Amino acid sequence: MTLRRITLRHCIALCCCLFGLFSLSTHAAEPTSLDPLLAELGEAKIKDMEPILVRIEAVSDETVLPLLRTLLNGNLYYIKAEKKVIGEFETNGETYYKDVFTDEINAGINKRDVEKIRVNNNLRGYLRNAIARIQLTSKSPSVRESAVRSLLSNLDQDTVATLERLYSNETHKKVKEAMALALAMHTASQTQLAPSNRIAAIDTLSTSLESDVRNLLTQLTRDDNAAVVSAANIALEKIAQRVNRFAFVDQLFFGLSLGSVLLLASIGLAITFGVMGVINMAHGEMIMLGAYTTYVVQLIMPNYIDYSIWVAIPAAFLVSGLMGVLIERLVICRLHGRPLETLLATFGISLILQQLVRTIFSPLNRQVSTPSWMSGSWEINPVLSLTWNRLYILAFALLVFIVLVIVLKKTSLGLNVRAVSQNRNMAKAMGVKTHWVDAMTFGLGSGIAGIAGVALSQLTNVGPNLGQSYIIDSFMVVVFGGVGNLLGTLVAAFTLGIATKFLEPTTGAVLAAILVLVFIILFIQKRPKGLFPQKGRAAE
Amino acid sequence: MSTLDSTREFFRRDQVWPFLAPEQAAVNVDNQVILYVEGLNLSFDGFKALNNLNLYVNDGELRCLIGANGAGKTTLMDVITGKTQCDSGTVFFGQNHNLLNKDEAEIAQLGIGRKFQKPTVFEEQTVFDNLELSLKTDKRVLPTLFSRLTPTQIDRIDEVLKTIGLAKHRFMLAGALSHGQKQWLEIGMLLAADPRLLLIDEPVAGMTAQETERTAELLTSLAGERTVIVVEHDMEFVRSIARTVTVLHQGSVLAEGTMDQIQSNKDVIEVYLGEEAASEKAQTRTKAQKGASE
Amino acid sequence: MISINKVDQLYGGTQILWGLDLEIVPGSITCIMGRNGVGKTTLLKAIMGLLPITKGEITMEGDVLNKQSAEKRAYSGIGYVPQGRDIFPMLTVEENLRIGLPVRSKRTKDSPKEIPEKIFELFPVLKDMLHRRGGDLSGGQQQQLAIGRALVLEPKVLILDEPNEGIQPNIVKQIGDVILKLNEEEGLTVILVEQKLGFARRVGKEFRLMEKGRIVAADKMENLNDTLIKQYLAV
Amino acid sequence: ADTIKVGVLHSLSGTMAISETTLKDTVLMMVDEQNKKGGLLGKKIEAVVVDPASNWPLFAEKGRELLTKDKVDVIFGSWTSVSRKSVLPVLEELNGLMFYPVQYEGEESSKNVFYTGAAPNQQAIPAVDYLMNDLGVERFVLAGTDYVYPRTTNKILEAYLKGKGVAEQDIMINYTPFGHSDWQSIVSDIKKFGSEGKKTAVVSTINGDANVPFYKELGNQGVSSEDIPVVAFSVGEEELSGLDTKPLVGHLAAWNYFQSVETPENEAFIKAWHEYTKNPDRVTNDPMEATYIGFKMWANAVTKAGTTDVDAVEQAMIGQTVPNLTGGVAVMNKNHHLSKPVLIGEIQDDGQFEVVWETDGVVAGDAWSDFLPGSKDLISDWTAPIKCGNYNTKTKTCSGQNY
Amino acid sequence: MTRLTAWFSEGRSTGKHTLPFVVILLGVTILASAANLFLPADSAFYVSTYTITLLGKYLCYAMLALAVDIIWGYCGILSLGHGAFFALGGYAMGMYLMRQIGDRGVYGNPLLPDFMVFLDWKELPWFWLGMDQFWFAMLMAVLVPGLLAFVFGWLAFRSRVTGVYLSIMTQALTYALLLAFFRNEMGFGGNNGLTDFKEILGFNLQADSTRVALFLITAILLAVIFVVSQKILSSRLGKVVLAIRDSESRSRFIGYRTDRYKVWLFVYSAVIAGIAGALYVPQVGIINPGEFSPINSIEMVIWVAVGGRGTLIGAVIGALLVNYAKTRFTAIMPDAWLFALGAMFVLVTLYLPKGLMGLYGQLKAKRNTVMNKESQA
Ligand SMILES: Nc1ncnc2c1ncn2[C@@H]1O[C@H](COP(=O)(O)OP(=O)(O)OP(=O)(O)O)[C@@H](O)[C@H]1O
Ligand SMILES: Nc1ncnc2c1ncn2[C@@H]1O[C@H](COP(=O)(O)OP(=O)(O)OP(=O)(O)O)[C@@H](O)[C@H]1O
Ligand SMILES: NC(N)=O
Ligand SMILES: [Mg+2]
Ligand SMILES: [Mg+2]
Repeated sequence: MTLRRITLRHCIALCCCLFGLFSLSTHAAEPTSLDPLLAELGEAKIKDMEPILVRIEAVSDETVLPLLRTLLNGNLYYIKAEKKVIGEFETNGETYYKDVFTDEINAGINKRDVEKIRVNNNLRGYLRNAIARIQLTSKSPSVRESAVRSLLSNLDQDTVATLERLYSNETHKKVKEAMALALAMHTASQTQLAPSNRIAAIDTLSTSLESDVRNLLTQLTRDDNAAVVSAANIALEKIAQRVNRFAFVDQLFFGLSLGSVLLLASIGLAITFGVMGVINMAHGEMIMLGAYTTYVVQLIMPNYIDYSIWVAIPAAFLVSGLMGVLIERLVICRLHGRPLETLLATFGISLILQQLVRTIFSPLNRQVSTPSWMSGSWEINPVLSLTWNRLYILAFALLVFIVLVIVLKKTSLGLNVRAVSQNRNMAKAMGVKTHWVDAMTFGLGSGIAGIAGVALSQLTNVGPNLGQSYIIDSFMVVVFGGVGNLLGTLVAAFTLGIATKFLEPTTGAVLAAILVLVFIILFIQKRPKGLFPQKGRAAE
Repeated sequence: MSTLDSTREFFRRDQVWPFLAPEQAAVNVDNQVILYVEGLNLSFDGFKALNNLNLYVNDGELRCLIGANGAGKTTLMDVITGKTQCDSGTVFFGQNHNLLNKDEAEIAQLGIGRKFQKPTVFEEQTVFDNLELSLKTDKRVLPTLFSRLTPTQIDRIDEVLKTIGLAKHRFMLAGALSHGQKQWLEIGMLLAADPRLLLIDEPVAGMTAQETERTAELLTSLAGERTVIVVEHDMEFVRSIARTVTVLHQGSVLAEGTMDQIQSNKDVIEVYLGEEAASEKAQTRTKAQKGASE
Repeated sequence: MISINKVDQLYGGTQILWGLDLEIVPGSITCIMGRNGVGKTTLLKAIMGLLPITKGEITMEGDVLNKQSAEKRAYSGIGYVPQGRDIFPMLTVEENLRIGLPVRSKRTKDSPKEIPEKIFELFPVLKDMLHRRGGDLSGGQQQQLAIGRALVLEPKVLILDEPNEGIQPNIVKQIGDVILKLNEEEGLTVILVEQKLGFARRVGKEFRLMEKGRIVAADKMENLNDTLIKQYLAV
Repeated sequence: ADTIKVGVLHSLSGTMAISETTLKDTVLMMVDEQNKKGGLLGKKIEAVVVDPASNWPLFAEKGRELLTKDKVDVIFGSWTSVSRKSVLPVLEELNGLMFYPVQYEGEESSKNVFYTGAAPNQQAIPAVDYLMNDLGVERFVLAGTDYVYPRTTNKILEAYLKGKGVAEQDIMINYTPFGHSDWQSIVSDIKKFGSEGKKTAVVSTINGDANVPFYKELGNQGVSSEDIPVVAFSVGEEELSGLDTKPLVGHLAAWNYFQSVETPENEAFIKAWHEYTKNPDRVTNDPMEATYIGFKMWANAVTKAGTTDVDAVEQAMIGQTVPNLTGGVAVMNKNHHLSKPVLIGEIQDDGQFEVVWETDGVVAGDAWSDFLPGSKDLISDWTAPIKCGNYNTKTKTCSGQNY
Repeated sequence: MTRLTAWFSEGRSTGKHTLPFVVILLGVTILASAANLFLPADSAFYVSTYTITLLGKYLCYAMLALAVDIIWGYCGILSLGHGAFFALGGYAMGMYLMRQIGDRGVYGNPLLPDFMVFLDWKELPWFWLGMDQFWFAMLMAVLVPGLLAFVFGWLAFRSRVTGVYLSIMTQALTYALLLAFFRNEMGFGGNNGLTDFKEILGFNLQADSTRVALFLITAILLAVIFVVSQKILSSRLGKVVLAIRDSESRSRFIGYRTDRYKVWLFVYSAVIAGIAGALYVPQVGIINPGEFSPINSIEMVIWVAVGGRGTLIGAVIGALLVNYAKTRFTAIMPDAWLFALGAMFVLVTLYLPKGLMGLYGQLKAKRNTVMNKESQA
């Protein structure tokens, strides 16, 4: 098996060289020459496809790239009748077929005429490497660089030979570095070479964070040559220091991002519970409504998923906010002066809302898609990459927080709501429209919960239980921060997030959660009114 | 604190080692002084509410405490009763009880009773129960569980009810009382507790003239056996009961003396009484004297 | 200005006000007196709309007040200083005062959205304590704040429920002066509940005596004599 | 009675409603179909639905209610093992009959229960075999929700893998609480574990609500199926329907059924399901097939026994065969577990699975795992002469309970 | 007899429901038990064993509600973690019952419960020792919740944690315990908990007579706890407790160490919850970490609120009513019962501010005013 693969690779590499040179001089190869191969591909069973692909790759020209890519993405179809392949594309929710080489749209074809060319994991692996090999000669330096990097784990003789050849002609600094790294890896692993050469190569390697490099170095620590071993150990040590630094940053980011989720989930409660004093057990359901709103928005505009979030945010604010106003007007407003009863009523409301979405949307989770600009991650270096969705949510949480603080500090609503919650009758006597203030404030808190739902829909289940899973954490955060103090909520959310994430690696997720709870319990003994307590005579 | 300091602290002569002190030693008033307040300082976010305050109150005295709004009278009571921690200074009850290291309940059990500026009673219990709770009894958990009202206690409560004029309302919920009635009830709770030292913050606020008079009588009759410290802004009332008056200003003592001395004190007139008030008071006094002579 | 016709009021099962009649003349200072618990505070709260009445009518300049919500009444120009001060404890002094600004700017078109300097002239201590929480103030300071807060509304009628409770003598005097001044210079109508005869006599122009939820005597302040006092105010 | 009563004991509210509601509908659909065919023994079948609300003690109470108040002849119900364990004593006390349709950890065989879901040897072991043999995986992450099914499954797998020569440090085990939603660190750890040179795979026994955030995190951190494939035992079409599967293409699941398998039976079943739910987008899944097989077998057994009497039906059940929806036939064995084929599928971007591997024939469900020290000598056989759920082949006795 | 009556009705105002309550409770219990044991199953008056166990469960919940009410209704401490004490009591009983299985478990291990066998444990963890003794297990059923309540209460009340802070801390407590008991390493059976019990004190748990006996014992204990609690709360201590609820600082200023009162009341309440849990487990047949779930604890508070907090009888009635409603609703309308239950909670809050007992009070007040009016006319 391995033997066969090696020989195959050999062939490819050879062809590669030849065709590479050839294509430089004569330009485009004839795509038509691929037709029989493609027909074969269309007819083949999955397990017979690799040899065919090897032959296709042998064309070794950027012209086959679209084909390989389409196949990798699972969008390549076979028209049985015409013995041709064709790509399926989708724009704005419409599916159409076009030639993968010429981009010519073939309008006459529909789903029934074509048959998907399926791939499996092995083939996908193969395709990725093949694409990388072809892309070594791409015009774009960044494409070349990532091609080199993705080949690091697969450095056979032929690839190395290609790299050596390309290295001398390479002008772009980054690509050259990457190639040097690959070549150094090769050099370092060659036991027949002089130790001094190898050690020099190892030295080059010690600046890299690539995991393949580390794996190679780890292997080298078991080398026969003592000098190589010690060089490898030193290099590993050096790498480990940097890796640890980045790992710390990584962990911090995890903590911040968990904190931002907690912040989003609890910030609405900080208003309805913290400021208004309603023990709002239906807070979680307001989050849930926001998440379902996102789902509905995406249903309405399936072709504009990328923009759907911008519609969903105000929509969720409105939906949850109006629901909040409704609840306030119908129920909460009759419970003034009876804060404990709000617990009972809002618990009832939360049951009703849960069952309502179960009835309308079924008990199953709903699918909310991630806009393309929020998916994937920002790869800073091989050991540190930050996921975009978390980054956006972190920024979003802070933004919502700031806006809220401004609303409460700079508008009369903030002053009025505090006055009303402290002495309703006196506020009335001062001309404060208490009903309006109550409704607006509860609406605001609920609306913000709705916005949190939009963010959470990007991370977790959109289902009837969504609210339940955040309500306890939300109360914990608000109370830990100090009821009625927005800044407290912010600090509490991030403290708990970071604490959890720094505990998790040593204790595991379950124990970390327990320890954080115990920590909160003990902390409250020290500061019975939370992190930022209300002070003074009146607070007693 | 260094070890030396803590050792010194431990061997201080003026205090009994806590583990040797009997739980409830009698208040030692050998020197006739029942309350020592020395060098008391307290500030809230930089604002000095109490500023090196010194005050001594004799056993059995009726002391009036006056002073401008915000002078620190209520705060002083807060410190004495353990509600507020002070920054520095000492407060001793008799010679042997350092009040600063006791909590509210212990201080109350020592026999220091307090009436608040804003009347606070147990709103959801009857007037009778409010008084029963205040009785001087063993207030630990188990004794309370097994205690029954004795006939003497019931008599005592009835007596108090009569004194405070709420006999008719004895089974009314305290929360339903009017403001003035709550004032009375709170005084009644003090009486029922039979304390050694009474701290009374503005007892006649919201009372009619006649009620004020009655209160004055009541407080005068209490003095002697008990020590009473009264805070009040009603000068007529203060005059009618006061023997010694202490004036606080900006957290420290501004003047101390008899009512007449105080009323003619320039500083006091300036910061507290006001020119006219002082003269008005003088007039009413002469009027009252005339009335008496008639 | 304000007239109250046959008003009944109940707390749960117990009736407090019994067919109470009261007429407040514009520009007057009416002093309501009576023993503890006769229903003075209850009456004022009913006027403010903080307690519902079960029967009768309260009108102000012809408008039926008792159909209006409490906050509307503030806009009609009633300022209220409650017994026990009812400061917003966790708001700063400044915020306590600012609460009334919207009503003020609605009532007096011209005035800017600022706390009128007049208030601080009357009660300088409020200026010193501007950023302190209302609840932290001493009792007397709170009382001054409560009066100041009501004055921010620029009211036509000022209702004061024992405004001198816990206030130092020179300020009591000053409050009296303020009331008289506002009454004389701006024609402010004042309803005052007061227990202290001295103050009532000095400030009040009319008196009403209450007993058991009814007005039992009404006259000019000069005519408040010892018999009446004995009969309705003594214990 | 003039009707035959079928009790449905699936949670319609609470945390498990998400999975169990579908099974309630499946039972109702089967009842409907059977009634259209004229019922059973000439009587109509009547379904009695109750809601145990994802509350485990309520399963016992509602089970008792079904058996004594409603006097049902059979119960279809439960999803989690704990709910089954809760109702089990009631079934045994009142001699009821229950069909349990979910893959589970095994280590149980009651006379009153028929287990139509997969035992570990019908899911976990074949999946690991596939990973090692076909994908060349040498390192394993066993990630699960912290409860008995994942714990037991992972114990079995650990023993099995070690038996196959996988070293201790090449197995990483991780447990998370129910509904765990913050997977950042764990996915990042998995990435690290997988980047150390050897081909790595994740064997996931993560259950229920925790899956969606787990897969979303996998997608976002770019854990691709070629690098580190994840094979799951609790993720089916239904779970995927709550997810955007584009970033997850190629990850795996092991089941006895996939909706995508094209057989006439399956097509008919899917069609009936869409008609019954009036929703052409509703997916089908493995526990539904298990319910389907269970119901058919029960109907056949009742017909064969000519009565709904539990003892008679129980004996008639053994040896019953019903065609699988994916081809072949399922057989009810003496140990109350089924023989079924095992399929492994890759997730596709339309939320379906593509079968990439399947067992040659059917695998018989093993009640007592051969890889656990406590149970390797135990077998279950409900036919004479053994008639026991936990017969020790060494000591030739029935240990412990013997109903 | 008259002395007994006198003793029952001695307590003041709050105590006047005691005698009717005890009589009705015990009367119904005895009648139901007799109807189950001595009537033929087809009799119109036969009470099924299902009903008996259900009633038994309700009574356990009533006892639990009583515990919550004592602390919340009378002392103003809103505990959102009483489920923890209930569950701990339940686990103590569960451990005893587990040990009674002996070698009748599926693996036939005489010492280790089944879940330990298949997790490959070699010996019984130390905290399981002694649990095979009934008296010891029962001691633990009250001691463990009591001790936890003492430690928690001592810490919290001494540092003056009050109001929502205390509520959320109790919630954190039960939540932490929930997570902990889910862990299989803890040795309490993880998510599955303890189940498959066989017998108690040698009596077969499956037998009708045992079930009836458990039911009777629950009823009697409920009555005893009710009377004792009534006594305590109508003593002066009860007044102190109410005073603490109204104004804790005022109570301190008249000399009561309120933290001690609160701690002991909290412990008392936790012990009752523990007893309720211990009685609950043999009747429902399972104990698992789900009982620690914060939502459960919130529900308990809601039973009390529905019944009327601050009246012991209200707590009992609330627990019975809500749970009966749940049983009925889940069977009658399995798809919509949450609507009904949710609406019930909302309506009760809006229209019965003092719960069902408040309704009784409202009706009485109405009758009184009507009568007053008439007498005036
Ligand atoms: N917790 C606090 N935070 C900030 N300032 C405080 C606090 N408590 C008291 N003060 C301030 O300390 C000063 C003294 O207050 P205190 O209540 O003792 O005055 P008082 O003498 O009782 O006045 P009055 O006669 O008006 O009741 C006041 O200026 C008050 O604003
Ligand atoms: N919330 C309440 N519930 C029931 N009764 C009340 C309530 N508030 C006051 N009352 C009763 O109403 C009566 C009148 O009370 P109100 O406060 O109006 O008296 P007042 O004349 O203002 O007395 P004071 O001079 O003491 O302030 C009192 O007898 C009191 O017992
Ligand atoms: N049995 C299961 N999947 O819990
Ligand atoms: Mg004061
Ligand atoms: Mg009044």
